[in-house]
Amino acid sequence: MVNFLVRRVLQALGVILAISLITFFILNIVPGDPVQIMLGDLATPETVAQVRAQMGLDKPVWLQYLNWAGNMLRGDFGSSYFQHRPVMELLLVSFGYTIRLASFSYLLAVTIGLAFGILAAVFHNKWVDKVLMVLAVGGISAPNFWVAIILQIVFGLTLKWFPISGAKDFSYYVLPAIALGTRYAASIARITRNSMLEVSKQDYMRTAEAKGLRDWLIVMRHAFRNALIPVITVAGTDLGNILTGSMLIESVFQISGIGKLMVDAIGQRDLPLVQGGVMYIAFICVVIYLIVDILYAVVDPRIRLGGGTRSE
Amino acid sequence: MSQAPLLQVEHLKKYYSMKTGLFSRAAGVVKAVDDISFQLESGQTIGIVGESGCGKSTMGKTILRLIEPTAGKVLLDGEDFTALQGDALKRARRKMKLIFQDPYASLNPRMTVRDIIGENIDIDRTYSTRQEREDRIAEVMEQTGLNLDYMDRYPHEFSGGQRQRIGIARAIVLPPRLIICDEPVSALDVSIQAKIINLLKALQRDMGLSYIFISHDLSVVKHISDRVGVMYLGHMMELADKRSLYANPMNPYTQALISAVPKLPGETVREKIALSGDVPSPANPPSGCCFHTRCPHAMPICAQEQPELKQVGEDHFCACHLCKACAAAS
Amino acid sequence: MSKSKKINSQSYYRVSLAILKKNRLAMFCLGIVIALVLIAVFAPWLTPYDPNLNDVRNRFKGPSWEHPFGTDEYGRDILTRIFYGCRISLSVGIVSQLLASLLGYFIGVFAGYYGGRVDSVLSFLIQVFSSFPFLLFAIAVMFILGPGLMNLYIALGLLGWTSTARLIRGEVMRLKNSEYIQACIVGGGSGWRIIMKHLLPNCVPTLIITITMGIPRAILSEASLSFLGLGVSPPTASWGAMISHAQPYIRKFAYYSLFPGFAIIICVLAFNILGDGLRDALDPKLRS
Amino acid sequence: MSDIILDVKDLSMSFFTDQGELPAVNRVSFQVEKGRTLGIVGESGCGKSMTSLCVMRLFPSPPGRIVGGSILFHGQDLTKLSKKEMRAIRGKGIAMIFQEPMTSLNPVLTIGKQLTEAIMAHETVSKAEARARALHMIDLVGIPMPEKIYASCPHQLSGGMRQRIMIAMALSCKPDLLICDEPTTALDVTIQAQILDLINRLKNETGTSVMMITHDMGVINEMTDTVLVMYAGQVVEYAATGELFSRPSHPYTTGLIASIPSLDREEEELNVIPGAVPMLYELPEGCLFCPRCPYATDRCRKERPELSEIAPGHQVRCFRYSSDGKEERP
Amino acid sequence: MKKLLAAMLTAVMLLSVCAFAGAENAKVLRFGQMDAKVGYDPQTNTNSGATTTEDCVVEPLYYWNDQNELIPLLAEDFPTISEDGLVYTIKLREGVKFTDGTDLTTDDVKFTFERMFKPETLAKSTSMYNMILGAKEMLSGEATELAGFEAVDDYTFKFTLVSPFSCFHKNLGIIYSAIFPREACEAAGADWGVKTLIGTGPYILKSSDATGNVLVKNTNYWGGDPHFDEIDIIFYDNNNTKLMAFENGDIDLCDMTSDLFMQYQGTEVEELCHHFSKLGTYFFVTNNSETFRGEKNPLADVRVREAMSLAIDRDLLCEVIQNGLAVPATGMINQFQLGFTAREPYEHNLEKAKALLAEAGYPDGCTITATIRKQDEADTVQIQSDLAQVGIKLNIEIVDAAVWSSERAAGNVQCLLQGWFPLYADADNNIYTFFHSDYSPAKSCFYSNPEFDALMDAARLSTDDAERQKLYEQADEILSRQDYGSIPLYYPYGVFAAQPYVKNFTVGNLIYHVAYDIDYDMDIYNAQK
Repeated sequence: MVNFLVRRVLQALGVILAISLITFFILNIVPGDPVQIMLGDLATPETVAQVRAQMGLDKPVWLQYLNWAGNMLRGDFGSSYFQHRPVMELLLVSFGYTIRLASFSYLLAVTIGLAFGILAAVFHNKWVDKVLMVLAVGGISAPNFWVAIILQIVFGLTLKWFPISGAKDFSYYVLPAIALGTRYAASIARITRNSMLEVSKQDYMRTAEAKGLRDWLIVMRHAFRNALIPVITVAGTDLGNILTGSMLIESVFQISGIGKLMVDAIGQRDLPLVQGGVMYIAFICVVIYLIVDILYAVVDPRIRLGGGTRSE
Repeated sequence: MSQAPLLQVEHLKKYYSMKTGLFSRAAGVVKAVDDISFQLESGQTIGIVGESGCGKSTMGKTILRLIEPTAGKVLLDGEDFTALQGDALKRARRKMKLIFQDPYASLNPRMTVRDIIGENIDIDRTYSTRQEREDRIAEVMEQTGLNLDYMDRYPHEFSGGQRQRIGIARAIVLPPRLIICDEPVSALDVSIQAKIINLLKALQRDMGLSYIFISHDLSVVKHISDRVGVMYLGHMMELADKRSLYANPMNPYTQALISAVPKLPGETVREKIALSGDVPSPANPPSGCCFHTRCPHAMPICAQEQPELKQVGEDHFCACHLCKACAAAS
Repeated sequence: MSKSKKINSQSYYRVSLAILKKNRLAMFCLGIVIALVLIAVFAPWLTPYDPNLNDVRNRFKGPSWEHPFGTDEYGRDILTRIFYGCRISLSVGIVSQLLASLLGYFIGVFAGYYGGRVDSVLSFLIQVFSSFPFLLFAIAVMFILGPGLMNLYIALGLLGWTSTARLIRGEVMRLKNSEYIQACIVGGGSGWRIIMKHLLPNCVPTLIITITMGIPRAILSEASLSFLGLGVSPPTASWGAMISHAQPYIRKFAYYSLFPGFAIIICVLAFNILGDGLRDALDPKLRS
Repeated sequence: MSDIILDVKDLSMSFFTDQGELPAVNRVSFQVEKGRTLGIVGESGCGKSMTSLCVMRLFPSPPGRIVGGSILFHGQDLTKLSKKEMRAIRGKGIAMIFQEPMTSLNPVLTIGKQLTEAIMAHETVSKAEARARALHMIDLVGIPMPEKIYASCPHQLSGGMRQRIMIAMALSCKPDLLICDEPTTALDVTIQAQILDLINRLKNETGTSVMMITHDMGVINEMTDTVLVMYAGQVVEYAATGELFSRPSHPYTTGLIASIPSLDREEEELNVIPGAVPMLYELPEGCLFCPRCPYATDRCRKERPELSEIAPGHQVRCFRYSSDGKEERP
Repeated sequence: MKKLLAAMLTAVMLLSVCAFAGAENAKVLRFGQMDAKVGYDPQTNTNSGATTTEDCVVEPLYYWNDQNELIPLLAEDFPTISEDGLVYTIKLREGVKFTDGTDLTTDDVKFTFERMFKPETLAKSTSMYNMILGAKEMLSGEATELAGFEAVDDYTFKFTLVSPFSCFHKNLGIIYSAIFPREACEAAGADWGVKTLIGTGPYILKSSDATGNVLVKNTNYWGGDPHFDEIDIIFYDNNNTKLMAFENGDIDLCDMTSDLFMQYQGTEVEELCHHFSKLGTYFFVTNNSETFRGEKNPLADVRVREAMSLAIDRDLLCEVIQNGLAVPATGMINQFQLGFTAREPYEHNLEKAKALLAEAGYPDGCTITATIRKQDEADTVQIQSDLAQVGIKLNIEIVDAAVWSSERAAGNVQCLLQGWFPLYADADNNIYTFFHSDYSPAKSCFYSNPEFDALMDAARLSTDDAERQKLYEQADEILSRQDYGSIPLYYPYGVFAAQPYVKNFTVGNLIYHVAYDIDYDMDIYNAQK
């Protein structure tokens, strides 16, 4: 088990290194020169050249990468060209908002997703199943920024149930969480239902029934425990997407999370901030993949205890 | 028999290294096939019987080089098959074919029966016109009792028995010298099993085929084989002419095996030798004779030394310290 | 020898079609998809209006007989623009997913079939590209390639392939030691013959499913990119761009934002349900 | 006459699919006496497993439905019970073990959990009491080191050990009837022998009666007291085991026994029953075995024979035997 | 299980609007604005949004009020300029204290300007002040002292210029030259304008984070009692959300774009919308160079440019696209600028345009490409439609701001739509910096007319406004009527939304000054709260 984890951690570091290389390369060939934007309309060719020299942007790309990587290993992500604040500080602040938004919408997604999935599986082919699944497919199909705008107008402005923007306390996160969470609740519901149906065809379910156990015990202890493994995979990647993909929701509800920070940073070509941000997000994704692996081992003893089945 | 036997298997071994630890260092070896040797004359059938995990299927695939052997040689018509590469290997492969156990998994679900059967002649381009190909396929289908109208159907439209016939037709469309049958009838019902066995014997008569018949069912092996080998944990425990093996089994494992088969009324009933415990894991086989931990007649020497396969009778070899060498006995 | 009379062979796909026909919801969605394709192809003949001609005098006219869906801020007919937008969305969805599936298929097959070092390198590649923040990557690619439809195809195509690759790799690993492939090897068949004759036909169902499931994702991504102003360049009509332009007027002219939104939902919904139906129809395990 | 604990009269069960009604179980009747073993034998698809699932009411209910007959267990008709009442009997009154030990245990739960769960489903006992009972059962079925096994997971056990756990689980609430659906088909011969011995030993110790479903005539001969031979959903012969093997009467039974390769006799050609088992959606008129029967007459083709008693306790469904048991040559 | 689930769901829904923080009776102004994300050091950013915050904390020597008049602020009076226009003597107002208690002296002015020209400061607006003697040397690192600055005594100092520049004291009215306290600024170092910003202004910057800035009253402000106890600047990057917040009463004042204004016409919110005139001009920049990306550039021919001007329907642009928030332009210089003169409006005549095109050798029209930003899309799409009617096919490429500014600076843009705003009401800062032949290549305009340049240089030297007015009139005539260097479109009006209780607030040009005049009408304010 420990070897399994150590190998995964090494692989994860390799992935992060690869992503940092790709990002650095891409950011350098993306058109648009940050200094040009900084100086704005007052830029004259020689001031642009002078500022580029001071910021070291005239050195060859690989040299820039090396000293950036060197600093990164020492925890110094450099400072933003425009906001003049250390990148790490900006990331931490905006990550705080994204974490709150992500955790609310993820909690919503998991609870509703699992509940709908189990209900649909238990009442397979009855109207409950059909209604829930159409809702689930609907949830996946709606563009979340469009849903966000409508929620904002209906529940925010006209009904005044929830504040329409900002991020002061819990109530500010309700509408964004619904807008962001529906899609992931839908995907978790679908995978839970299919996995539960798949599991209910297995032999050990028949053994459980033959033992005369009560229905909900069969559903929860036998069916759900086994159905959990594929659900964890999907739930893991969804968490990754929520943490990185909520920029549209953040811009509509004015929550200055990491998504919005990144979009603005790319807009301004704030290279250190984008580079730092992508590393941060990649780090989160990789950590999530690790957690998913650990969860596999927790749920499935075959992985935890290794050994595998006998050779016949 | 002056010229060389069709197939000579000499000290065939297949070891799997078990990968554990951080950088998958080899931390142990599984001896799936451990020093197997036997000969097979043309037109003859040798049966290989043994329980799950004894390595009989692995041995079959290693002979065909589906799995590359770790050591040992396979001589086909005197030619060293294990050393062949490229076109020479491709030509040699025409002589040996394989038929499988699971009728549902051995046919490509998205190919028509015509293409499945015709695959071997397609690969070797042994026909000049398409019509020649169709005729050959039709001929082989009739030979294996398949209805020609079904030539363009797909595997999922056939019963288990018919699918096994398609597998056989595929194997003989390009007449081989040897067919390795890996548990061909284990998944079939008794009545269908009988038809397939009769078909295999008929083909052997007509085409002069020789078989290596692998199965865990002792009565089927006895019926179809000329000589029978008993395998346990990768080792050949006993190899003999079928009459002398079934009438007078020398190796304790063979005795226990034969006694454990539920008998029909009227068959000679031996007192049951119940073996205790389970087959040990091939990852760490017992020292000395691999059967000594479960053998009712285990002696101290059995735990130290691995018994050689010695001749103990006319065409009867046994690997057990109990059996004296043939010279001494007669 | 009697010529065998042709019996209508129940090919694997005809059986799948039969199963699909029983699923009424999926057939209904197949109908919607076909309708959308027809709209996309015959858009010019369906409406009298030119989607890009500004007629600013009668802008923001609500839904009426001449303009069933009303007009936008330049006075252009919204229904017409939704028809033309259908072209963009469908073409983006289909082309990008074809590209992604092709890329995903070959990387998946090589990783799965050859195993060993090839597999570890390609799997590492898959892991890296799937850990990349999807939309940020799309934004960066759009910046490099610049706006325009062709670049949109490439950008979305480049991003969707990891899930297909992973699926195909798993499928090939499962199939490669199946018995009919061993029979082919024993018959002297080459690696290339195995990939083309045995592996490809058996991976086609998975490809069909990933494409139909990928298209909705691509359409939504195009909408998001257009929402950020990175999609197609004006005056071409794209659903995402229409929603983004409609945002300032949503309170007074809600219809301007609602109709493209519903268009996206219906199109994506149809593909999703069709994808589910196809998965059930093509999955051999569900056959028995 | 020891008392009868299970009396099945004219049990019929059909699957209602879009290909119409498929009579999987067709007016089957039999009794199981206390402390005795009833064998049900037949080839794949003959309805033997489905009959046992009807007794336990475990068949998939949307397509399948019991359409006639009764199952009296200690006088209670199981077909009339509610889901809740049926649940009380499953595992307590009647227990069942299945064919595939590899997939019959929940892979993510420990063995101990699955055992105590069975006990606490029927008796309100403390966890510690249930644990002690479970450990006792593990020991009873002959598995060494019960503590270690209690804490381990299914994937760490061999096929044989898992089947022993299944038996322990089934007998943990002292059921009156143990149904075994092909318990040893997936196991090796030596392990099969151990499991069959175990079932017999526990039957004698606890007085449980057993219903053994198998396709292996050898198992029927060594394990059962009375035998039911089924073909295409119907009972074709019902007799005491000795009587059946000494005087096999129905043409299908004789054909079946003749096509089994024997361990002793030398046969060149196995006896073969021509044709194949009819599909449930295209059952022939008249006797179901008629198309494959060497003695088929016009009457067989038109009328469907009833079970008639040709000797005390020996019933056959064939016109060749008039009601007085003499064999009439056509 | 199911009951538990239902209970959780309703709890999430019902946790609605939590209790509002007790509304103390402090007088708070809440201003909704976009987050500029450029920090608040006036020397290192030129963003008009950031100026609103900087404006309340630090103060320059002079100040352009909302009536576009230059008034002395930290300087006691206007500078006395030497005969040759090179030496400016300025006297500081006495007794002014920074909010950290230190006195405002000449030393602080010296420190501020020297900091501006230190290379490591990376100041952005040096081009407006580098005509001070010694400035260029400091920038290139040759000097560490500003030669052109001479401290006469604690409260008077002299600037010496390299060459006469009539608008120099006007540039001193811009926030970029705000005076910093020496100790506080040196102590803050890199954090200046990020975590700390200290000045002589009416408010103190209490906090600044991703959600907004909080400014509190500077009780001992030298210029009288500031009107508010606290000013909250709340960030809204999405205009739609900002306007909703305004309707919801979350903010008291915010700017508004023309397309959003459209939404509120005819609703009760319309009374709360106030217009203000901007000093800039929107025009369609045309690349006048002979070839563009290797091919012959139709725009090089003045007749083509004139034809485009004739084709564009300016009235439609103003009434419909800008929702009436614009007036058709008659020249390049804005109507409130020094140098503006009334001319008859541009003619809109498609036939004449086609004739001109044919004369120029394009009988069946030509194809040109516009590279624009997202916010310029509405106007450009309308122009595209207008030009199509005379046969000119306009391809539109929307690119993001970064790509746009790089491509434009590299002269790689054929035509684009551009609003160009001066910092104060003087044509020099507006026309000179765009169309003078050594500036216009960097604007992808490549307009160069020696006669025009001469007029502009002369206007830059003369200090007599009447004379400068005539010079600019002639220059504008050449630029926008003869040469059609670019095609003027309209003079834009801005609009802002203010709650009923907000009084005497207007916007002079682009920058929202909330530091001085704005106040609440307390009785309406109390009635509403």
